[in-house]
Parts: sequence; C-alpha cells; structure tokens
Amino acid sequence: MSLDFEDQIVELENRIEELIKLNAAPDVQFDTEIAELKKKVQQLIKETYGNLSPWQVVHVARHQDRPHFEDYIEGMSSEFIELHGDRCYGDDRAMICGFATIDGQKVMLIGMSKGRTTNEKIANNFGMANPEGYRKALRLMRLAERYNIPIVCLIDTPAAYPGKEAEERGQAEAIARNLTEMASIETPIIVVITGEGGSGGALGIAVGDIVMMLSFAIYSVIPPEGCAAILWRDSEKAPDAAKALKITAKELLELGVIDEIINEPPGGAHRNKETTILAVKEAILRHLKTLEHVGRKKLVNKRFEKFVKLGKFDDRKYSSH
Amino acid sequence: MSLDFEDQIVELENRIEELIKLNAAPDVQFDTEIAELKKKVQQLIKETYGNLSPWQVVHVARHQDRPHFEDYIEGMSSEFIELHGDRCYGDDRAMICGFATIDGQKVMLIGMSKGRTTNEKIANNFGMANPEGYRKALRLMRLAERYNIPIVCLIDTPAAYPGKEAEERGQAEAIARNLTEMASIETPIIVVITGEGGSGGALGIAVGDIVMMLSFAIYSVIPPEGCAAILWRDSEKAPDAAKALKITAKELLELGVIDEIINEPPGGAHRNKETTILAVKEAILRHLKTLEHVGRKKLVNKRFEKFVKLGKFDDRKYSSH
Amino acid sequence: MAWFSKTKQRKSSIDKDELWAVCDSCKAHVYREEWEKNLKVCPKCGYHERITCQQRLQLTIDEGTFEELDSDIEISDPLKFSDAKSSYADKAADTKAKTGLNEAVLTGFGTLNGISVVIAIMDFRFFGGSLGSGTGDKILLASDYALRHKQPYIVFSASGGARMQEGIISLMQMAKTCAGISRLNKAGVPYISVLTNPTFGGVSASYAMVGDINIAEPGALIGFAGRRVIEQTIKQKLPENFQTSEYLLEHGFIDAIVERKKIKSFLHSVLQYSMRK
Amino acid sequence: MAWFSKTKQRKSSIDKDELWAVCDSCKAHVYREEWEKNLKVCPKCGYHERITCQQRLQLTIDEGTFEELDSDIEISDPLKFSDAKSSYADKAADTKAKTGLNEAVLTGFGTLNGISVVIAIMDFRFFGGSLGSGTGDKILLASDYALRHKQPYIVFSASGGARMQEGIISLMQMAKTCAGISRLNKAGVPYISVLTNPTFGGVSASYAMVGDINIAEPGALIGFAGRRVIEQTIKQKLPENFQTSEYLLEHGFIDAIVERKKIKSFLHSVLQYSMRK
Ligand SMILES: [Zn+2]
Ligand SMILES: [Zn+2]
Repeated sequence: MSLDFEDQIVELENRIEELIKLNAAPDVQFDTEIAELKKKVQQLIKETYGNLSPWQVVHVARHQDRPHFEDYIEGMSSEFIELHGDRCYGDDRAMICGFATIDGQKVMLIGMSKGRTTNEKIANNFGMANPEGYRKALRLMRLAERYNIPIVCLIDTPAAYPGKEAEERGQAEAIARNLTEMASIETPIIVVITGEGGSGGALGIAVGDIVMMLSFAIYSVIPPEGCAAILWRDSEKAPDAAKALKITAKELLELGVIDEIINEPPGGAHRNKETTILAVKEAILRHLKTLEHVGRKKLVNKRFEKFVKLGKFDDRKYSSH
Repeated sequence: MSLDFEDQIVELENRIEELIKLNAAPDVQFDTEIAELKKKVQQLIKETYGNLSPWQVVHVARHQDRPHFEDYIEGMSSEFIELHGDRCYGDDRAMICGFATIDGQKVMLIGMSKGRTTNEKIANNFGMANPEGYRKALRLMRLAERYNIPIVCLIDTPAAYPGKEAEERGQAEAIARNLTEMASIETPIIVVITGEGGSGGALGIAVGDIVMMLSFAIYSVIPPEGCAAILWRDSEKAPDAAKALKITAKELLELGVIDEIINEPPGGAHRNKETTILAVKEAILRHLKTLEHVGRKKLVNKRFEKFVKLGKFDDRKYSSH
Repeated sequence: MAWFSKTKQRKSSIDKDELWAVCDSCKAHVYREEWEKNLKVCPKCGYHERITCQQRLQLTIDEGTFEELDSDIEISDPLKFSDAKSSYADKAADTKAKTGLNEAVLTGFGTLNGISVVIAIMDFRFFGGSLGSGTGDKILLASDYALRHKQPYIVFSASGGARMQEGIISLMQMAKTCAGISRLNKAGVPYISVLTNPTFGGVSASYAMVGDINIAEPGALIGFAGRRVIEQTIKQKLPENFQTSEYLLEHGFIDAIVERKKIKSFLHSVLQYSMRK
Repeated sequence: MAWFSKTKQRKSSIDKDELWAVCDSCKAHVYREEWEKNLKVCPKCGYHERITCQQRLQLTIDEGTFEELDSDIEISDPLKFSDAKSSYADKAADTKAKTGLNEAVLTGFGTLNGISVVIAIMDFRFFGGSLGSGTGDKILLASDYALRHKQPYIVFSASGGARMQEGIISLMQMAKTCAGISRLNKAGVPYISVLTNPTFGGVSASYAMVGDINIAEPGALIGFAGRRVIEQTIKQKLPENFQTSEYLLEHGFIDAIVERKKIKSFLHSVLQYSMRK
C-alpha cells in the first residue's frame, strides 16, 4: 500500500534503490546522484509530513506497514507470556493480553491486534474486539492490580466490532463495565494510541493515568467517513470531517485529552518501525518510573480528576475522595 | 403421579373423597365410616412415612406435587421482584432470583425452578441450571452484599445441566467461582434444600451460614441410580446405593452437613404444601433474626469454619482470619 | 455511535393533529386525550412514545419536591465545530430555543414516594439525547451529589449515543460518567439505570448499562451499534426483535422490563432493598 | 461426577512391556527408555501419559528442597460405605498398599528454581484422583500454609471428580477447598492451577478452575460432566476435540497450554509477575 500524497517520495525512494543496485556493478559510479537524491527525498518527507492534513494523517494511522501490537511485543519486551480467555465465553484474538517484561519492568501488556496476513486479519477480526475481548482485558487488569504490577495498553483498532453476536453478548455492557472498573483499579495504567483509536472500542481499554499518542495516530469518536456521511450527507467529505473532528495528536494534546505525543521518525512509523517502537518503549518506561511512587489511593483519585476535567463546564468542585 | 408405597394410602384417600361426595346427598349418612377411614389413613401415613427407606425418600423428594420454588415465593413473601440476567450471556430460567419480603424482612431470594407444565419444564430445563444461572445468582448475591440484605437460597435440582453448551460456557468454572466467592460474601446466607439437592448443581448456591433440609428432601453427591450403575454395575440397585450414600436429612444432620431438619407434615410436603411452606418460612425467619446480629467478618469466618470442619481429619488448627 | 441522526429526522406523526394521535408503531388512530392520559403509551399496541424530561420528572418525583442541579450548565463547543451547512453553535442556539433546555439531561433531587433520591433524565429532543460535555458534566455532578448525600441515584437514558459535534470530548464523557458510577459502587450508594427508547452507542456503552439494576421500558431499542451499521457489517438481515428490551432481557443485560405507568412504584419497591442500614 | 470409574478401568498398555511402551493415543511403539526420558510424552503424537505425584514433584520442585505436609492424613470413611462386592475400607487398604500413598494428593513446600512455593499434586492412581475428605483436608491445609507464609500456591489436578464412597462429605470438599482459595485471593497470595489429564467433576468444578492462572497440559481432557453422560443427555455425538485443553482455551477457561517439559520454567516465569512487593 502506498499513500497518494507519498507518490513522489516513493518514486524517489525507488530510484535510489535502483541506483544503489546499479552502483554495485564495476564500471559505474552513481554515488553523487544517490547522495543528492537522498537529500532530496529527506527534504520532501520533511515537507510532506510536516504538513499532513488530518485526512492524510488518517491514512498514515491506518497504514498497514505501521508496527502492529506483535511488533511492539517483540521490540519492547524481553519476555511475553500470553494469557488467554475471559473465563466466561471465549478467547478474543483481536485483544491480546499477557505478562511482559520491558527493560526489567514487569507489566500486564494489553493490546489490539489487527493481523497482517489475510488469515490473521480474519482470525483477529481486523482488530475489532468482541465483548469477550474487553472482558478478558478486565480480568487480567484486575489480576495485575492484585499482583501489584502496572498495566500498559496499546491501542490500534477501527472500532469495537459492530456485529450481531457482539450485541447479543453485550458489547455495550462490556465496554461500560471496563470504563467503570478501570476508574477504580489501584495500579498504574499507561495507554498509548499507536494507530487508530476508534471510539468506544478504543476507550474500552484507554482509561489510563497517562494517555499518549504516536504523532501520526488518530483518536476519534467516529470515523471521519461516518461523520461525513451523516453531517455532510456525503462520505466523500471525509477530509472535511477529519478536520472538523480534531483527531490528530497535536489537537488532542491541546484539548487535554492526551498527555504526551510520542514522535514518529521522519516519514512515519511505517518507514522505521524500530525507531518508533523504541520511542514508545522509552516513553512507557519513563512514566512507569514516575507512577510507581504514587500512592494507590492517590493514583485512583488523580485518574478520576483527569477524566472529570475533560469538557468540564467550569470549576465547580467535585468531592475529592 | 403416585408412589408405589403409597398405593394403600391413596386408595383410602380416594375412598374418603368418594364418601364425602356421597354424604352430600340427602338420604345417606357416612359420617362414621369417613371418620374411621380418616383415622385409618392417618395411622397408615404415620407408619409408612415413619419408616421410609432412603430410596423411598428419593421418590418423595422428587414428587412432582411437592411445593416448587414458585409456591414458596407465593407462600412466603408479600413481595417478589424478579431480577434477570447474568450481564454476560443470558437469563437462565432454571435459576430464579429476586428481591423478596418475608414477614417484613427484605432478602435476596434465589432458587431453582423445575417447572410444572410440560412447557414450563422445557423452558426451565427441568430445574437444571446452565452456567449463566450460577453467574446470575452470584451477581445478585454480590448485590445483596452491597445492599446489606441477607440471601436465602432454596434448592431443588437434579443436577447442573450436563449439556454440550453448558460445558462450552464453563459449567465447571461457574460452579467453582460461586463456591469461591460465596465463601467471602459479607452478608448472611441461609440455604434450604426443599427437594432434590443434586450434587455440584445444588452446592453451587448452597455455601450458607445455615443449611437446612426438609425432612423428605435429599442431598447427594450423585443420583443413586448413577452410583448403582457404577459401583454395583446395575442401576436397579439404586435402593442399595441410596442407602449407602446417606442422603436423607436425618443422616446428613448426623454427619454435620446440615444444621437443621424442617419437618414436613404427615404424608410429606406434597400432601400439604401450605404447612410445609410455613414451616420453611418460620425456620428462615428464626435464623435470619440470629444472623443479623453477627458481625460481618465473624460471619465469614464462621462460614469458613463450618465447611472446613466437614470431613476434617483431626483437630489440627487452621489459621483464623 | 452515529445512529441517532437517522432517528432524529423521523417526523413524529403524533404532533400533527390536535384531536387524534397516530401511533408510531401500529399506526392506530387514538384520541389524543386518551393517549396523553395513558402517558403516551399506545392503548392498542403498548408502544411507548418518547416523552420529555419534564413529563418524566412529573411521573417520577413527588410534586413540589424537585430541586434542579446545575441548570446553568449548557452546551460547550470545544472543537468550534462546523459542518457544511452550519455551525454547532448555531444549531445549539436553535435547539435551546426550541426545547427550552440547556442540555440533553435534566438533573436534580427530590423525593420518590417519600424517599430522597437524586435523578438525571435525558431528553431525546436535545440533539437526540446525545452525550455532550455538558451532559456528561451534569450526570457526573448529580452522581457526586448522590455520593455526598448517600442518596440513591436514578438515571433515565434516552440517547442516540455520542455527540459528534463535540468529537473526542464527547467520547471522554463516557469515561467520566462511569468514573462517577464507580465511586457510587465503592461507597455502596444504589444506582438504578432506566433505559428508554432509544439508548445507543456512547450512552449504552457507559452509565446506562452498569446500573445495580437495569430497568427498561417495553419495546425500547437498546444497543451498541445501530441496526443499519450491523446489517452493513454482517451483510445479513437482523431478527425483528433485535435490540429490543425483551431481547436484551433474554440475553442477560436487563433486570426487569417495566411499563411506564408502573416505573415509579417499581423504583420505590426496589429502593426499599437498597437502603443500607 | 461419576466419570472416573470408566477411566480407572482402562488398562494402560504401557506397563506391559519392559522394552517397549505403546502410546495410549496413537498406539505407536516407542522405546521405553526414550519415552521415560521424554517424561512419558509420546515422541510421535505428543500424548501426555499420566505420571505419578512423585514424578511430578521431581519435575517441579528443586531437588532436596521438598518437605511434605500432613503426610499422616489418610482416607476417612465417614459413611462406612460398602457396595455389593466390597467395603470402601477394604478398597482403601488395597489402594494404599498398591500405591504407597495415603491419599489422592501429595502436599508440601519447597523451592521452584529458587522461589519458595507450596504445592499440591494429585495422583490419579489413588481412587482415580477422586476428591475424598482427606484429599480436601490436605489441599486446604496446604493453602492455609501458603496463606500464613505468603508463598504462592500451585496445585496440579488429575481427577475423575468426587469420591462417591464418601458421599456428601466428598461434595463438601468442593466448598471447603474453594474457601481456602478464597482466602488466598483476598490476601493477594498467588494461586496457580495446573490441569492435567483428566480433570473432571468435583475437582474441575472447584479449586482446579479458579486459578489466578489456569495452565493445562496439551490434549488433557477437562470438563464438568463426562462425555458419555453428555451424549446420553443431548442425544448427539460430540466433536472430537470436545473438552480438550485446546477446546477450553478457545472457550476462554485456560490461560495457557504448556508442554510437560516446559511447565517448571513456565511456572517460574509466571511467579516473577505475581510476587507482590
Ligand atoms: Zn400502537
Ligand atoms: Zn502417541
């Protein structure tokens, strides 16, 4: 997959690769050309990615070559022990949970998994969790609380699955229950939106003490296409909706919805997975270090205050607890 | 349905009824005969029911005219508000739960419902609960704890349902979870086995501070037929198995498994529902009165001690908590 | 979460005629007076037409006991949102003028057959009962009042879901309102949720679905995703009773279905069991 | 809960030959020495043959660190039970003589790669691993030891279910052992359940299924009711993989399936996450 606004970049990148190949032959010398093209492509990337429209960011956030949850597991942790099942109905492959060790730090790592191959995508329901996914996550968050280890949630989902059986098994209840319970979990919760933060489906594991976003991730109450179809009566107006909805990291930081932006390398996470993953890892470890010293009751109170202030009409006092 | 050992009793009862009808005619007088027969039938009932074999008790316990959970609801409580659903998968009609007022006392009333008509029996799965039944009961027990009202469980079930889907949805887990959680619920739990106390299916809501049994109820780890088929290799030997298993109220009181026998009227609960229900009601209210004064932590500790001592090898000390 | 817009545009045929009301469900013509007396429940088919928050208040709280909370909280426009035709601010002004409401929920306290309760009542007329930041603020502030006074909290929901025009801030109201419910749970303060037609998306997936007791009116539509979205996703027709109260009860998510005229006494009964000594 | 009797009678073809073992699952002939070295896991099909509690102990606890608890607890016969042919007391004496065990579970404490743990290991040879009152006592006493010493509790289950010959007293062991687990939960003491082939009835429906983490060996049969009982009830054939570890994992009840030879290191890894600071 390539993005249309990247056409020129990709063309140049291809040329460079060709020249590098040719350069290997004995009697040619393209060193100068290559160096020049490289400079040019870097300039172009900088310009393009420095000025992406919200709608272009949507495409970057959805890029299939972005690092997936599996890549983060592999890149961030020296150990990952997957734990399955909600102890009630099933084991949702769209929601992966397990013990992980990140730079010696033990955590409960939870994330959505979109899948890469067609088979994986189908098995993982394209990263759209069913109720049993949210319930598995909650079960293991409660276990983390009991074991006194922090929780890290990586979010990349188009939405909670809008299917018949998901409704039957209580998609609304499962998300609502998570929002309610996560508000009272007495262990640190760190959230990173790494790709798509799709509405309630994302929020269902995103009630954290620290919420971060990659610079080209999105977080939205509705997909821009859906919003455009309803309010513009034309899903082609998605770029307008994307702009109006304020779904990019920078806008969300300004709104106070997220606490920090984790910068992606030039040209986006799909151009350099490793650097991206290390940046995410660094940010997580940094916040874990701070949060581990906060008393548990205080932690829960601060989490409450954090979400309460979002959209708060004025400064009338909520009772502190 | 009539029980074979009741043949003579039922014959006499029918004769009495006939005579009473005839007696209504102007020119006949059977008063003496009726009185005599009544005396005789009472004598016979006393003799028969005073000497029932365990296998005969099994039949009385399963008698379809015994009061069902619905009869207890109606006969004991001035108000019953049914509460549905496990908030996860379904609403099990074999397990009925709700708020009830018994003589002014507010309780959470939980019971198995076998159903009376063919349609009801099918809808209620013959009183055999599925995992969602146990989960509904647990949800509402936890609510009772939060609302600080006692829990009353009436038990009448052949077994937890041994079906394919029950296995898929975790019959074992659901029962195990209830046993674990009921051990820590900080509100009084009173259990009455009113008919069949069928193994794990019964125990799943029977971890109580006070466990009582009607005098012709049974409580067993396995149906006598099943035990006979395995250990005697002949299910016809069920009467022997019934005897060997010690499943009657008197034996279970001696073993310390139950705390009290609630006497049924002469001839069994199926001969006089009203009296039976009132006796159950009286016993429940009496124990509620005592238990309400026990501190919550102490209550849970005493419940622990109660179950721990069953089969306890010797007097080595468990840590008190 | 975008389900409500479709519903919002449905013109109620009920308002057209002064003498006759036409039931939106069975299309029966009913004397308006009889229908109003029956609390806008169709005497033919039992369909529960939506009612305003003032009507609901009247049906629920003892006369003369209600005191409103946070009536000054109104719409905020965190995104300065505009679509092709108009700005959210303009639409908000319109809606406020038409409905006389400041937000999609009315909150306050009063007595219910003599029991002190805190109440929040959503009104579908106001942006399809959608969950704006003002809505979330009011619902949270009322739960906080209930917490401080240890009084039961009752919420009547009616909502198409999140309020798109407030974008992510609308989504955050789900976490915020649930955080308030979480505190009630911890403190043992009763919370009863009453789901009325319709309750979807961001409201069903937050406070509406986590009542100690979830009550629904008969035939109310309740769900996460809208019917059309699901049909498009699974490329199948859905059963007729899909997402009705009755369907949800069968699937374990609703404690009881109660007719409109019996809700007050039902709530009164249930509260008798919830008053921690 | 009567499933085990059928299994109990299955004669293992493995014990017949000194040089060759025959896999109970794929019927392959395997060099006994190779098979034993492979921890009684068939090198052809991966079938995990049952092992004794002593073998399991050796595979799990560091050499020389194990101290047994309550070894003096033996069978009690609360019902004075006899069937047509023999008394439970006689059978018990037989079983004790044959197995050298006093009960269906071995309990004690020791270290696992250096971590102090409390452990209970069931042995299917002893009345099909059924849950007698002595079994229940030992499992509870060991959990109590874990509670007092704040050490993780690990239980290996292998059981046909309740022990019929102890009637209702056997049933009560379910409540009793779970009461012990409940105290561990409250105190934040880790409890790991390892389910091995087979785990059914009264054991699966009590402590075995409520681990903080439930681990199972590959292909182990785990369920509430036995396959035959279910087929008789529903009058249908069941799928081939019904009640296998893999089936249970898919349905949400098992956290991880771990091969026999990796269980010790898996437990060690998991315990790293559970040690409350
Ligand atoms: Zn109608
Ligand atoms: Zn094999």
